[in-house]
Amino acid sequence: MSTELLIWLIPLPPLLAFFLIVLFTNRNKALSHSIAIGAAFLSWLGAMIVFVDALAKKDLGLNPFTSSIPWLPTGDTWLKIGVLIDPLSATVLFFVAWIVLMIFIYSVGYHNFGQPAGDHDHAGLPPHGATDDGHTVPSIEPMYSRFFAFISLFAFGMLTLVVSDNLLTLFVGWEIMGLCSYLLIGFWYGKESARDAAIKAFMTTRIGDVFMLLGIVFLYSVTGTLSFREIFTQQILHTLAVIPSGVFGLSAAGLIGLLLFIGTIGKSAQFPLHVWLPDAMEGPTPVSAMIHAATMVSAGVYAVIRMFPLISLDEKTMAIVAFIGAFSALFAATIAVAQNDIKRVLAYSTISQLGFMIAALGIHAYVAAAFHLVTHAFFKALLFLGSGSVIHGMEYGVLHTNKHVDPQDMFNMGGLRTKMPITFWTFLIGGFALSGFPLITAGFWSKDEILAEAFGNGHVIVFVTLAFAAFLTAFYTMRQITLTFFGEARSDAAERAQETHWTMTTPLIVLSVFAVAFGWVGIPEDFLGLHLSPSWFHEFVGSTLAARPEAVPFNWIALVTSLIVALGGLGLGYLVYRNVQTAEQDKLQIGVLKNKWYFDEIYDFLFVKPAYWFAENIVYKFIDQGVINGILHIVGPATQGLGSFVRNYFDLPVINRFFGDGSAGVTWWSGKNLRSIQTGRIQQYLILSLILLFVVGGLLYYFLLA
Amino acid sequence: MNFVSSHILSQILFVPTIAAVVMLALPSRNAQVYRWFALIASLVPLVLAVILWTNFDSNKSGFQFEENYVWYEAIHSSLHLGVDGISLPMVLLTTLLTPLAILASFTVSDRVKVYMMLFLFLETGMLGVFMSLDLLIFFVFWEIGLVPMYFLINQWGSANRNYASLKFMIYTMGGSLGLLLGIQMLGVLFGTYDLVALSSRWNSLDPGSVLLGMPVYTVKAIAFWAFVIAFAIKVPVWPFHTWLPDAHTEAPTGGSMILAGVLLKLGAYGFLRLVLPFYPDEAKAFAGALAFLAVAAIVFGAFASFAQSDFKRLVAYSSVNHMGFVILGIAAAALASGTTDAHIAMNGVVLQMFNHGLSAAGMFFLVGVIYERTHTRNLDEFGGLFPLVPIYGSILIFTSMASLGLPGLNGFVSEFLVVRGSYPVLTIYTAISMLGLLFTGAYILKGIKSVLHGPLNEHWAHGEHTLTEMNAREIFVMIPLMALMLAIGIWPAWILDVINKAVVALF
Amino acid sequence: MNFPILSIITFLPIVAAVIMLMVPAQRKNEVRAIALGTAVIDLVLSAWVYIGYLRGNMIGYQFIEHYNWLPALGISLYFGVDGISAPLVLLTGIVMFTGVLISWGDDDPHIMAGIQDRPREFFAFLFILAWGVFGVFVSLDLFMLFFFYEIAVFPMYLLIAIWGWAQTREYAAMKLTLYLFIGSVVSLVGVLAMYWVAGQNTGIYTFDMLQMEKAGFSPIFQYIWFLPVFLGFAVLGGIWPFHNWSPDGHVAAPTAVSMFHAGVLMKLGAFAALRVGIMLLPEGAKQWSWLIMLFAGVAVVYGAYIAFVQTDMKYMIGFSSVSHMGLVMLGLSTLNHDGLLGAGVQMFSHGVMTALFFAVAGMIYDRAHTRQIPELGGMSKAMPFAALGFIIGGLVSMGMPGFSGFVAEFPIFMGVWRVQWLVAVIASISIIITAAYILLVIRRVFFNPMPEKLEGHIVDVTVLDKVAIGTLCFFMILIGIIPSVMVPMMETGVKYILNILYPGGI
Amino acid sequence: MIPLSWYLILAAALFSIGLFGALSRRNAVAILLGIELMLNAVNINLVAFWRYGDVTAMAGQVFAIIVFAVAAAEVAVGLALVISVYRRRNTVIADELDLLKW
Repeated sequence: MSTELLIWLIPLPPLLAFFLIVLFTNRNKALSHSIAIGAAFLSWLGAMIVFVDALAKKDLGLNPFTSSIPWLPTGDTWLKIGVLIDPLSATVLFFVAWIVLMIFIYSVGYHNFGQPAGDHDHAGLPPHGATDDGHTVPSIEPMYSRFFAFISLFAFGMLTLVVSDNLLTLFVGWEIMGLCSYLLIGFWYGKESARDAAIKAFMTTRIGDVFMLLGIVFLYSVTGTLSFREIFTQQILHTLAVIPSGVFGLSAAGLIGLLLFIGTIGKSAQFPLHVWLPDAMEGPTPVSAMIHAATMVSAGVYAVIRMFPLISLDEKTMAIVAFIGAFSALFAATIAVAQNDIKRVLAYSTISQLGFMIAALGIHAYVAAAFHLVTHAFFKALLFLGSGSVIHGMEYGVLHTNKHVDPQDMFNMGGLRTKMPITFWTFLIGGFALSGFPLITAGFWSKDEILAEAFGNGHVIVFVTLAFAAFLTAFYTMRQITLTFFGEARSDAAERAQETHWTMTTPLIVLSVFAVAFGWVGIPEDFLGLHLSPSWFHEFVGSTLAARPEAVPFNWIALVTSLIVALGGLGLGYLVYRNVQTAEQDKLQIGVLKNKWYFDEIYDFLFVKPAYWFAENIVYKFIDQGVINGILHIVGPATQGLGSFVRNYFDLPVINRFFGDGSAGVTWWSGKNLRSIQTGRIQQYLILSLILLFVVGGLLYYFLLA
Repeated sequence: MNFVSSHILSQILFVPTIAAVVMLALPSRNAQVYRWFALIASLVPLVLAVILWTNFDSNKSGFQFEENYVWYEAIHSSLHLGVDGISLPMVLLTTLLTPLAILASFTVSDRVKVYMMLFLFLETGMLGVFMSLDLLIFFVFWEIGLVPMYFLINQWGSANRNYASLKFMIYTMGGSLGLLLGIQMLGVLFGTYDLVALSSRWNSLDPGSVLLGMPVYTVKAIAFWAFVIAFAIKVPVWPFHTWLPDAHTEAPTGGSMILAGVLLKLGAYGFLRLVLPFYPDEAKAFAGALAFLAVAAIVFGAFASFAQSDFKRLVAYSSVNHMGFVILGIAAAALASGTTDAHIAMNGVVLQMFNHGLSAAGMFFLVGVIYERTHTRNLDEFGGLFPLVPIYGSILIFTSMASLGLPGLNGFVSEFLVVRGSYPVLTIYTAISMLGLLFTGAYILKGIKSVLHGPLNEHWAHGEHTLTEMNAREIFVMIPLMALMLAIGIWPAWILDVINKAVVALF
Repeated sequence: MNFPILSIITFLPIVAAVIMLMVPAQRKNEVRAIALGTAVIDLVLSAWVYIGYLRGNMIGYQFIEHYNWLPALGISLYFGVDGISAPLVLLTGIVMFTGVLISWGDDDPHIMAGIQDRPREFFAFLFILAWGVFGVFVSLDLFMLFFFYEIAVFPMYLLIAIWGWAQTREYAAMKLTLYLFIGSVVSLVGVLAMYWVAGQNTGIYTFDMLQMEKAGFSPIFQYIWFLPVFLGFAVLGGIWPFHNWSPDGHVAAPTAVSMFHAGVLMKLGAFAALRVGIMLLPEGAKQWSWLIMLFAGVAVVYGAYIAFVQTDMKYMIGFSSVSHMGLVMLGLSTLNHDGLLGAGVQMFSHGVMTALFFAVAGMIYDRAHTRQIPELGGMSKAMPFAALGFIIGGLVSMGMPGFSGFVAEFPIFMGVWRVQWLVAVIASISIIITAAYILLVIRRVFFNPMPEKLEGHIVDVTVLDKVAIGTLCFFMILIGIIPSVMVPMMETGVKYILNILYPGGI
Repeated sequence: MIPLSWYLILAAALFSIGLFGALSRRNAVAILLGIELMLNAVNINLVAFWRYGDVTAMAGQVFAIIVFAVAAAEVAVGLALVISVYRRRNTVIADELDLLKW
């Protein structure tokens, strides 16, 4: 089987799994999850084979695996769609396949497969647990099969997006994931909060999508193609660069890039469209991992990396990109510091980390961004799954003690180090990777490379911002770890918490391996001035671009900075939170941070409420009902009025009375008045006729003879 | 078989009528008989239409399967039928939706015989418009279609049906008055009603010359608007749309399906078949205005739909929003006629007509399903029904997503093509219409949210009005629709290359 | 064709009338049977004539019969039909047949349908009326045409005054009679003038219209005499502003008479106006067509508007007749192929349609004892067949394609387009208004809930009524779907007229 | 011989006398006499015209004889009417016989 064909096949198994589960097996839980995991495994297998082929192939960057078919007839030409595996997509495919598989396996445990059905669970609400010989034990998710169907579709979307060779199919996968995130965030649709979070997520990302679609359309109508390889040719890029778009003095490339980037802002939850992501925590944890680590948000960044050659044509756009990224990185980090929900902390840290990548792209650090994308995907997935495991353990405790406490609030945890060792260690690895713990963790290498690039290329502001953000990152990570695992249990639930099922811990272990090891493929060539083998990752992914980017020379300042921020943050975090017992003792519970800078409220006031009001009162009540129907409703009475007017004021009086009856009346009247000459006297009649005779005779005589 | 193949169009056209007449003669008192008879009778044209589709040579542009019969030679009008790549999908759509609508109407128990007969007459009326190559015949069928629909709404509609049906009828007839006069003028000027002959001679008029005591271009401009208004009311284009929510809301389920699925297409089809070929220059000149109205329809339609609390009205307004894209594409094609943009836009327009036919019909049917069970359309009285009706819920979400334009389903392809086609010529309008696309999402989600999601409204959970799941018949109605939505979304080429040739040849 | 079919058609009714008058008064059913038999025979014969003309070579006048009557004055019984009069003969046959069916009357006391009061005299007068009508349509002799014309007018007085609606019958009967006689007197003067002048021009004093067509009247003569002749006859055609006798007459007349009156009699006026006014005085017609078009155009919209506001069913139908006859006049006034063709078809179409309307209105009145639309309702449940008939009639009346109305109105408007497009635009408004009031009355009378005071009083229509309704509907749909059953023969008549109007060709 | 005009003057005079009588007398019988005079005036005319016109044409004399007959019949009828009126109303005064009055 040729690699191209294999690439075509990679996304399909999850899709089939989706249809199979929805149509046939949704009654049978075991069968459903076997199908889903089997499908994920098949995709994983395909991905691995393709990845190996990609490694094997000489200069893959120049002639990647590609194949395409005509899809849409557009006048005389066809719009082609196809698949493309070049170094970048190969790498992304690699980690996506891994993480997806892990998440699938993890979900089995997370949704309590094998547990009894809940006593009064019903679809649309999280399971409340079932009584089992006196104790309450976790109960299995009522919509178990549906969950696997959805995540299978989700996986399909992501894989499509990765392997597609054109913006259209990329957008298709993009939107399908949007749908799935909607469905999965609102998985427990019975909860108001989940429902609203789902809608919020969909609408917020859709704002981005709409602009992205506009960008795609613009690009398509300028170049006549959407395939990456055809767009990234010299002359097309050149034309794009020179054509003015007429907006903000941007070039066509700049505007297109900006529009596409807005799509990314929505998808990757960058400022100002970040608001949906924290609420998305309403979904089950594997979903959070799916959305935040493996797929959706990465997809946003992936799209920008993909279109890098285009976006990078216009410096204005790049400046915007860099600003958005850096700002989001810092801004989200500040919020993360003040969150108590274990998952929300991770959510904000995701925003912040994505900010790192975006900022890196903004400063042309192509490889660094890609590198951080991969490593972040691994360790963030690890962290989410870990947090899920923690929550799961806590829930066990909650059910066991029958005392309800919020199983996600870190101030209810503590001392889980001993209760859930595997979770603890893996989480620790993930946390260190996130905060960039030197040398051993993957996060260090990638983040360090970004800082190095920023510094090396003289983007001082970006450098400083990111450095500070990195510091905060390390700080809140350590805060999280400390509050969760160290110290003493702050609640009975935490006391009773226990390690989770192997289906959940195995993925943790696997991912933690990557969280450490994957960094090593990207060690800079001249690290510490040594002369190591050239950074494989840089060579490989860099070869995607026609103009292969140069690695920045090693620089002590950058290295030292990243060491300081990482270690300093970790240390400070531990010291501060080592013996904080309750939320009140936490100095950093600042209102503005806790309330995320009040963005939800502002948006609600600025956009949501006005939209409702406009739709309800202006468009519907005023324009439609008032004006248009108002005018229409005049017509009927007008006709009525005109008709009765004609009838009552013309037809009846004039034609009927005056002419019709009138003529009769005249006849009657004249007869009445003439009858008096009927004397009945014969001689009078004779005299009259005689006179008449003379008159007529006279007249005739006068007129005829004379 | 030879006869079948040589007279296939007239058979598709008249089989329903004949069936209806036969039905009139059926003595049975049993409603079931009439239901099944009507269903089978309406399946015949579907089969023939599929044969038509398979025998249609998509590489030839221009009309195929032409038939010509004497009708009214005194005024040189003949029953001239034919299909090309534009009308063929419409014919298929009509023949597909009618059986489904009839199947959907099996729950109608009041005067079933008449109801079904009206449906069959309606089918003939609609098909006639799509098939006729004679202007007068076009008008004949155009008007005939109104009558059954009027009585369907007026007799089987819900509370406010009298107002709605009269509004629908009078509004449409008033609109087609201009069309009638325009047709008469053409007939008087050229002594023929044959479309092809007319359009060529009409366009070859010397613009300087004088007609009816007015310069030709004035006459053309007036006639143009006469045509446009007639069709715009039918489509409907904002601000002529207010009959639509009333009619759709009051009509019985099957009626709404046909109304949204096919009748609205008649207007758009009129634009494609008559306005653009007859008035290329005027169309180009007034395209801006048209595009403005289209964008108004898209944006205001979305907002208005968002503002509804009546599920059916919400769906009805969504039609305004979706047909807006059709008009936008038409305006773009008029502006950029002859270029690739025009072709892409036109492909999008025709496909969008087809797609909207599928999704709107589906949505109205689903609304009808829940209405039949709950006897309310008020969104606030639903809530959290998903666990009670999982199948219904999944189908509803699927259909909603199709109508929302989710990639991978049909709506996206056509909207993408339309937007792509109109972007280069109508950049600003297109950009604004994207706002409408955003709000499409808003109202669709609103619908799903308040019906399926959220806390379960216990009222429907138990007691005598426990909500029951869709039955097999209802699911069977949806299956073909959903299959087509998916098929077009994944592999649009099978329908598009039928459309494409004709579009390239015409515009 | 040596078989004197036309004279049989014409004189059969009067013979039957005489026979009926000999039957003892209380033998109602025998009388009815005779009437029905006669009507059937006449229907069959007129259909025979129609089909014969259609199947024949369709040129000029067919079925010619010629008998001397008063040779000294050049008066003769000279019968023949052409493409325009043959359908009208058929129309008369249809209306006569259905009229008899409708007024059959059964002696069920609380239906009060049809005619129970002195049916013998009723049918006798009705048939005298029919005699006159047939005579007008078939005679080619001007004097005879006039003779039959008067015969057709006079029984109306008795029919309305005796069997009419008690409240207005004297008034209406008198009004109608006076209007029509005044009209005919005016045209009589013109007729005699034509007789003399033609005699002077040609030397032979004859009333033979085919001769008079060649009499070569001087343009100034035609200019002077066209209006009196045309309008004099057109009064019976209900032309605006001389229309006012007709709604009152319709309302007062008993059902069958209304049918005859609106269905046939008004055509009589239009036909005579065409035959005498336009065909004998073509130049005058050209001179005055603008005025006729003006009157007709006003009538079309005016009648529609007034019909829109009527609450009495019969008044509504009456004014809709004014509007539709206005269309006929409009067609005549165009003096071109399309217009005349449309006018011809419209005469037939309107005849059938309005007969149907009055039939149904009568059925409803017989049962509900009111014609006030607001007081009616729910009839579709009680009398579905009548409802169906009325709906079809309504569709015809609003010019819905697929029915005869469209086949008729479309060419008329085309003809008007050729002459003066503005009139076409204005007149077309009437289509919408017509649609509006037709739909409203259908809804209110047939589909609104039935007032409880009518509950139980409404029984379904009799079989005879159904037959009548079915017959009328059949013709409307037939012509609507297959115009070629009537249009070609109409066209021959129109071509003949066009040759007279434009001897040199157009 | 005597010119024709003399006869005509005589006839005119006689006619006028008769006319005056018919108009002025109140007695019905007298009115009848007046009428008779007028008729005879006509006769004179007829005969005179015959004599002075074409003698072979007998029309004049024939008409005169017809007039005699008519006059005789008329007198008979007239007197009968008068007598029957007198029997009923006891008068022959024309003015009192105004049954035709409105």
